[in-house]
Amino acid sequence: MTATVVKKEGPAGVAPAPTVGSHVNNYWRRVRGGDIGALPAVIMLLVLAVGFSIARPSFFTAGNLANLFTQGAAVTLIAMGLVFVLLLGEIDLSAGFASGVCAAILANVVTVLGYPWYVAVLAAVVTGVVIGTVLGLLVAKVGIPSFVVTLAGFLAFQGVVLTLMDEGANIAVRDDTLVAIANRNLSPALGWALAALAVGGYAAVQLLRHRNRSARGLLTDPIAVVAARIGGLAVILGLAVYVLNLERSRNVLVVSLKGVPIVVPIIAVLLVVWTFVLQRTSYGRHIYAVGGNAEAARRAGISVDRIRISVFVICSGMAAIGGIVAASRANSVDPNTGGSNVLLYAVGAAVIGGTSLFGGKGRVLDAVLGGAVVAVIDNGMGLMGYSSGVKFVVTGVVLLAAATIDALSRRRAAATGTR
Amino acid sequence: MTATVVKKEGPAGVAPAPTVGSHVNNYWRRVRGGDIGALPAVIMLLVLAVGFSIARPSFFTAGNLANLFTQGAAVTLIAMGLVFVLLLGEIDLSAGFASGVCAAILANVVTVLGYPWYVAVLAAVVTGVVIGTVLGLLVAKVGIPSFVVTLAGFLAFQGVVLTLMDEGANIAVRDDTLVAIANRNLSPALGWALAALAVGGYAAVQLLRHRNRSARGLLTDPIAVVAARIGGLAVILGLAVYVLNLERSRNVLVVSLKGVPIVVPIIAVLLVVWTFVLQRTSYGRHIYAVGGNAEAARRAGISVDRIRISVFVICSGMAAIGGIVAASRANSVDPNTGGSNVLLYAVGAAVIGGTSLFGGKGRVLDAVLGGAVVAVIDNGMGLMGYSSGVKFVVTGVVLLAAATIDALSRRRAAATGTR
Amino acid sequence: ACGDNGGSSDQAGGSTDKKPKIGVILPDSKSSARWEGADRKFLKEAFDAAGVESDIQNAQNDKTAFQTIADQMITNGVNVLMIVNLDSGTGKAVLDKAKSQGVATIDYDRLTLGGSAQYYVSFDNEAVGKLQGEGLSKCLTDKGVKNPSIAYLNGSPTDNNATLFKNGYDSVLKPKFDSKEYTKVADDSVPAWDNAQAATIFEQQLTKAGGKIDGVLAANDGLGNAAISVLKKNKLNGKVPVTGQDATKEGLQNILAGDQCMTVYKAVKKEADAAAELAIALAKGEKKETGQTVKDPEGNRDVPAVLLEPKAIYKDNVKDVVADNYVTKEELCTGAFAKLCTDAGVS
Amino acid sequence: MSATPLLELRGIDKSFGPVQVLRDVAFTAHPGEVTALVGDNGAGKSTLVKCISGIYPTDAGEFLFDGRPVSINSPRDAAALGIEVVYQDLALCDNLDIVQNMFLGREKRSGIVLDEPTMEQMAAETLAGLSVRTVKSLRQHVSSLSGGQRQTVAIAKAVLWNSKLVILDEPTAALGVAQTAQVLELVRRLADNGLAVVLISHNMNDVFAVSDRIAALYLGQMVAQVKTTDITHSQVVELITAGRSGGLGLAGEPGSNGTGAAPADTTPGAVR
Amino acid sequence: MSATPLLELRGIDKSFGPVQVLRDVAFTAHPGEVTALVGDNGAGKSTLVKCISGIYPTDAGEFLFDGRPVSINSPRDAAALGIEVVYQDLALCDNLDIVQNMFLGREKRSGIVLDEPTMEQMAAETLAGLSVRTVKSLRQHVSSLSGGQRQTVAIAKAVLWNSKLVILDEPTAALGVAQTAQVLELVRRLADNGLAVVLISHNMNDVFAVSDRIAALYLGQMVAQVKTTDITHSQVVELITAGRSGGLGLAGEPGSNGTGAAPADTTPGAVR
Ligand SMILES: Nc1ncnc2c1ncn2[C@@H]1O[C@H](COP(=O)(O)OP(=O)(O)OP(=O)(O)O)[C@@H](O)[C@H]1O
Ligand SMILES: Nc1ncnc2c1ncn2[C@@H]1O[C@H](COP(=O)(O)OP(=O)(O)OP(=O)(O)O)[C@@H](O)[C@H]1O
Ligand SMILES: [Mg+2]
Ligand SMILES: [Mg+2]
Repeated sequence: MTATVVKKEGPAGVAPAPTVGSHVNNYWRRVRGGDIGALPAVIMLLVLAVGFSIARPSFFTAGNLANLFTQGAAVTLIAMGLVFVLLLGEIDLSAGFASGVCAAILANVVTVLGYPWYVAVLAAVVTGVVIGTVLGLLVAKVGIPSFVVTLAGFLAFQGVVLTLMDEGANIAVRDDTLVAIANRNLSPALGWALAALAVGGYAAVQLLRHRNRSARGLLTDPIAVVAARIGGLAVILGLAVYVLNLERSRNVLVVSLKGVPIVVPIIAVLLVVWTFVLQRTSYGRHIYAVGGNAEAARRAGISVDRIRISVFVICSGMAAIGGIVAASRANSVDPNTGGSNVLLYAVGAAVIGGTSLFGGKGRVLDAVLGGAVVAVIDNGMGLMGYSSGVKFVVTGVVLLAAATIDALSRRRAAATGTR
Repeated sequence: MTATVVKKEGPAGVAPAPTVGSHVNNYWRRVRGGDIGALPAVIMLLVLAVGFSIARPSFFTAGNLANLFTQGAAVTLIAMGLVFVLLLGEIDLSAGFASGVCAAILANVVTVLGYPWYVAVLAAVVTGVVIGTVLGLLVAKVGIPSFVVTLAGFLAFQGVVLTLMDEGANIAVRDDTLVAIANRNLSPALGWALAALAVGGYAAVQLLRHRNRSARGLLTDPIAVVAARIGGLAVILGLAVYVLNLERSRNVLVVSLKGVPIVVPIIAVLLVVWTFVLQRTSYGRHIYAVGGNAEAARRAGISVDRIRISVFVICSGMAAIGGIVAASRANSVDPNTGGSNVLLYAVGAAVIGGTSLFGGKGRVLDAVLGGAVVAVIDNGMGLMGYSSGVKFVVTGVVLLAAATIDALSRRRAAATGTR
Repeated sequence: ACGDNGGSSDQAGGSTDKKPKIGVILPDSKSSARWEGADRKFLKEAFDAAGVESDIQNAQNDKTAFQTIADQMITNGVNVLMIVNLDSGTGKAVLDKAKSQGVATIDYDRLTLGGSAQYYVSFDNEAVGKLQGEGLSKCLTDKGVKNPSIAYLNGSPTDNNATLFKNGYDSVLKPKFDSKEYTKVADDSVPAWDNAQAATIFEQQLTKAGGKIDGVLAANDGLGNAAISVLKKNKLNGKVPVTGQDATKEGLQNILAGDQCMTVYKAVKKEADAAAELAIALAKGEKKETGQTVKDPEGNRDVPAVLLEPKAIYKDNVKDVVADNYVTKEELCTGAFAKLCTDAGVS
Repeated sequence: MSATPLLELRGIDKSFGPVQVLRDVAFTAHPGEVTALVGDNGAGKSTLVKCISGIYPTDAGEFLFDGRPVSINSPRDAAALGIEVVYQDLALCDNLDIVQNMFLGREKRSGIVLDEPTMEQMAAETLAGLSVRTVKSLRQHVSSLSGGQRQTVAIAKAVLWNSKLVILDEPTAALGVAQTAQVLELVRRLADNGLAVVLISHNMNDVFAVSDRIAALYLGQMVAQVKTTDITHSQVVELITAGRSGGLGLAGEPGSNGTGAAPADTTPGAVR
Repeated sequence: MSATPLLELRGIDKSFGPVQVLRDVAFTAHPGEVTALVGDNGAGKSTLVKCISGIYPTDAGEFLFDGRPVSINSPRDAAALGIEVVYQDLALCDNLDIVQNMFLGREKRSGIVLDEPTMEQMAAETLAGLSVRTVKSLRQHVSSLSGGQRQTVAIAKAVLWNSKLVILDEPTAALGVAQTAQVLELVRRLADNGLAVVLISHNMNDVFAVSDRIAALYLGQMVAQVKTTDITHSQVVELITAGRSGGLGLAGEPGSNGTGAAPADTTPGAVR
């Protein structure tokens, strides 16, 4: 996160003293140097949001914001899993239909066989894990390129879904708990409580780290900067919860609609967990190492095969969760679940967020931000009322425009080498 | 192609004398060392062909062989273009729908506007070139990752096709010349003539090269090996022409059906041309260089951007030709032309043939062999009479089995470093 | 249930001074040309004529997009939502959500099982399939083929309509298969209604059958044309009857040329007008009687319905389609087809 | 010279496809000694190192570690035996920073969480000991380091651990004057602490400065392994370039191992 | 010393993001002379080379080539001026073979077809002149070469062309004894043929053996550029490690350029 100097000496070796001013200054120089992290994705989101709000004022309503989350949830979840595979420079074309298979299992278990929801969820996730293990073994142990393995998976799983769906019929999912996942909201109070918990947790981690580092005499960010970060998070979360807790029913007499959609905390928890795994555990470190230079990782004694298998397991597991959310949102599973554009949108989300297809570079947050970009475009386009041909064209153009923001802001990325 | 020794000296520096025996021996050692070129794809094809012939004897008929070529032609042509993009480590997700756009232009020009076929073909190819130029500029000059650019293209072109097709209608292609491309055959005599021409040309090139090299005192393959290569080609081509010239009409009284399908020489000519470009021109050399190490290529004074743009132009241009063939085969263009599995099959064909997604490795022949594998699987599965769910599953499994042959035979590829 | 919803939609209508607004979600643009080519046009004309605002969108066969569009329309404040569902599950989710927000709903062309729509306007998809089955056997009889071998080219395996069509033609043909009068030699679904794949699939059916296929039951004109292209290649076109659906220009031309035996014409304009009329009434807070009902077995209720009859088109009644202005003579009778048009009495 | 060598190789053969790179190589490394491995470019030194560390499988031959036969199939196995290697092609992960690279595969943890402060401190200390003064930040990606800085990181990475055998493949090639001196001193110190050290270098001054024993590879064959004190500068150069020098090295025609008269305690050709 | 230098740099600044690597650097290279560029690890030598060859854009500064101001924005521009560079990070295409790499970007053709036999012959001759004896085949991918072999290929690639200025960044780092001698001889020969040669090296013996002039970088600043005959071995080492030596180099506090008393014909600090 921050800079540390081995020794201070010589004119070129001077490190900036860690004051607030120098910190801001440094950040600005890094941004100008092209090292900008999540900034372009955030700018993209802002530009898109402003653009759509101007074109269609209804875009800018609490109701639409809430829709946005549930609309983008499944793709985002799948994209989060894909980040792991992409970090290794591999690809999983089968993630979309893997989510379909898991959703089909879920529907079969809960509706056809009549088991309770948790059994169905467990079955779906286990299916995902099994799929991932098989894919991973084929890639790592047999040595087939992941593109081919997962292309085969793409075809086969499509067939499996069809078979599980009895060649074309669809299966309804009516279990209340399952339907709630993508369709109900937290109570306003619970929303506030969770937000408070998140800010508190973040503050605790940041402050502990600050104390720990300064106790050891290592360079740290100034405490004011740490406080500003915590404050920033608090403001953002507070605002989001506030807006989502507004009444958004069109007809309060019929039904009251307010609160944070249940998928939001699900995504948030997974984001925190996977970010923790990638950034703070040696397993995550090893993923980056294998993605950056598999040979170096092997020489460092890392079991490259095991890492390779594990990312496919994570990816398919997340696809299973995405499938569950999709089934919940649709109240049903049909042979197209996980098909059509789901896969490309998910990979696209990860890549737009800043994940490299060549491995070694990417974060789970990228997938969430990229997923948000994709969801905003989809949502906004839905408000424009174009005919389908025009809509496709405009969607493509808007996506390109968003990506251009990113490309131009990374233009100066003359590899500053610091993070 | 062959090994040359700088100097003979020292015990480890001895190069094998270039006799026929040592040549065969050397080839065998290379194969065992994992450097096997087109061998696995050929084995794959053989295994698949034998398997399907056993399961369904009708697979092994002249008629089915002829069908095979026309069925796989469009995907193969698109895959040939994709090889160029893949050689640079880029991807073109829009190639499928780009072929759809070009086909739609073709159909509009020839059917709706009523121009002659060559105007329509020209319009289609020009459209492809324009599309490629735009994609290439966005990737090379603006710096957006090709995955994102072509994902946007994938969406936008889909919309363009719909718009060109009046939001969903089909446009018939009834022009005789256009329909002939994928549906008629050469006369048997012409087939023989072309085969003879091909063998003669190959022989001339090989013998000239042999004379040229030995005149300069450079190491050459023994003349017997050269002769064997020429003979091999002659046998293969002769056999193919012979089989395709057999009568395959089910009712000779009604109609006679024989000869090499017209798409075959089209693919063959494009294969020769592109192989020549890649292997024997400095442009081709530069493509490999940029794909292998873009920075090294830049330092060597190669204009990396120009190469990058050009491969997208080639790819979209080949997609246009693929689109024309697809339109010819279906006698019509519909909004699905170039959609559904076309893109994944095309990329899959290139990858199965041995092209790397990371750039720097691949040949146009790979795309043709991989395209053949995909076509054989599709063709064979069509004879099995499975229900669609099972068909998908089995297709996936067969694809995987084929890829396993490749993976296992490359297993030993402990990088021998010689080609 | 109808009364309750009518009341709440009144409220919603009353709370805004703006013109009433109707949202329509079409299913896709690739399974059939009708959605974007005909339905959109006719519905829009009807709505514009009545002076109501409308928002017509297409879900492109993507359930997620379907739900997103529905959310957006509700956000945008439509008073009536008219959907062609992609499957009953998502359809129900959308209808329920709309209902909970006080938006009136109509099932257009496809009934959402277990759903809550106030009206159902449709052609009967099984009836379409029946016409195709009957058409094929009529053409085979006309050609005097004995013990014909039949190949099925079904629609997308993931499309519920394809299943309904198939139920329809199976109900006609299965007895003939069972009685050994006909033989079924191939039965394949075409993923995503993809015409290019259809050509390959049919070519393989033909190879597998050793060239002996006497009749092709193609689920729509696009698939039919794909089969015809392969038949042409084998110089079998015109000898083997092929069915279709949608009365597309291309299909009609194939019929005129004698390559295709029949297609099924759905007078989309009638359907669109009927649906638009109901929607406008709902948007204005009125209630209409339809006279017919359809039983929803899953929701266990009788849905007020307008049901229209599809029509089989052979060479001799191609002119009816033109007379209906579904396809214009100029489009249809181009080039070589001018003479065929005259022969078939198209004017 | 201690009784049992720490590492002993016998009859190692290694081919890449049709090219045989190592033939019948024998080699020993003794604890407390620096063994210099010399040879011309392309003689097979790096290949030998990679065979020892399990990166390449060998075609034939035996490995003895501490007198016991072992089989090393992967770098993990080598690390488990206590073998650390600085490779000529450094093999750092460009997308990771200096600290992350130095602790790769052996991260310090508290619980399951990475203990970054500890690692950062340890890295800083090790690098300081190697005269690295121009690195701006330990959190810099290694892709942005200069050639010498990269090499220092690789060396620091290898000496951070308690190992028994340290192999350094041309460790000072890219280093400056001061840094080279530091590394040579480090090499000597490691040996004095009882470790076995193998040093590959083309610099004869360095070789003679720190090594106790010199092994010479010539075109994939081990032509001599002798005590440094028993051989002269020019003799080594002759062994490297011609494979023989007086009684040392290959005897007759290339291909057969020499067994000419050898000075006491030197073994010509494949040792032992 | 000829009147106009072939290459003259003035006031070059270069930063990577927040890190300034070169500050106000001046540098000259004269035709017919070998200019040695020395400096500690991370001093900025390679960065300076990459600025000259157009790989990195500079933040400020002037380039004069043959007395005329030029702007070099890409390696193409540099090549067009007649500048050839052997980079420290060799930058070879691993998926191409030796011949293909050596002629990359300047392939010999007959018509539009690549003239492989000519290229192969030329490559063989050049490599033979560099004492490369262990390369098995010129059609070997460079990925399979040993460290020294790769370096030789990179050097051979640069000297194959008629150029005016050859810059070699640590060309002998991985080379064996014989090969190093050959390269140094080659360097001398190039200069004697009237080319300007810039040699970066950490080996003082080599520097003093072949150079006519020595330029010393210290932490991104040019602290001295003097004739080799006017300076001693230990003075150079002092300049490298401390930035000053007697009257040479940085004068007072780090950051300001020294202008102390200088011997005749030497210019302290940034030259000229
Ligand atoms: N993967 C490979 N495939 C084929 N040949 C190889 C491969 N790796 C190395 N070689 C060959 O093996 C020989 C020995 O290489 P090695 O790298 O061991 O040499 P070295 O002694 O380390 O040389 P240097 O001093 O230049 O580093 C060389 O001729 C090289 O070309
Ligand atoms: N892309 C980059 N981003 C940030 N810092 C860089 C980058 N490239 C080089 N540096 C820094 O610039 C300084 C000079 O590097 P350079 O490679 O020029 O050194 P050098 O003099 O060639 O050293 P060596 O003798 O080790 O090769 C180093 O401190 C290095 O860390
Ligand atoms: Mg080596
Ligand atoms: Mg350097």
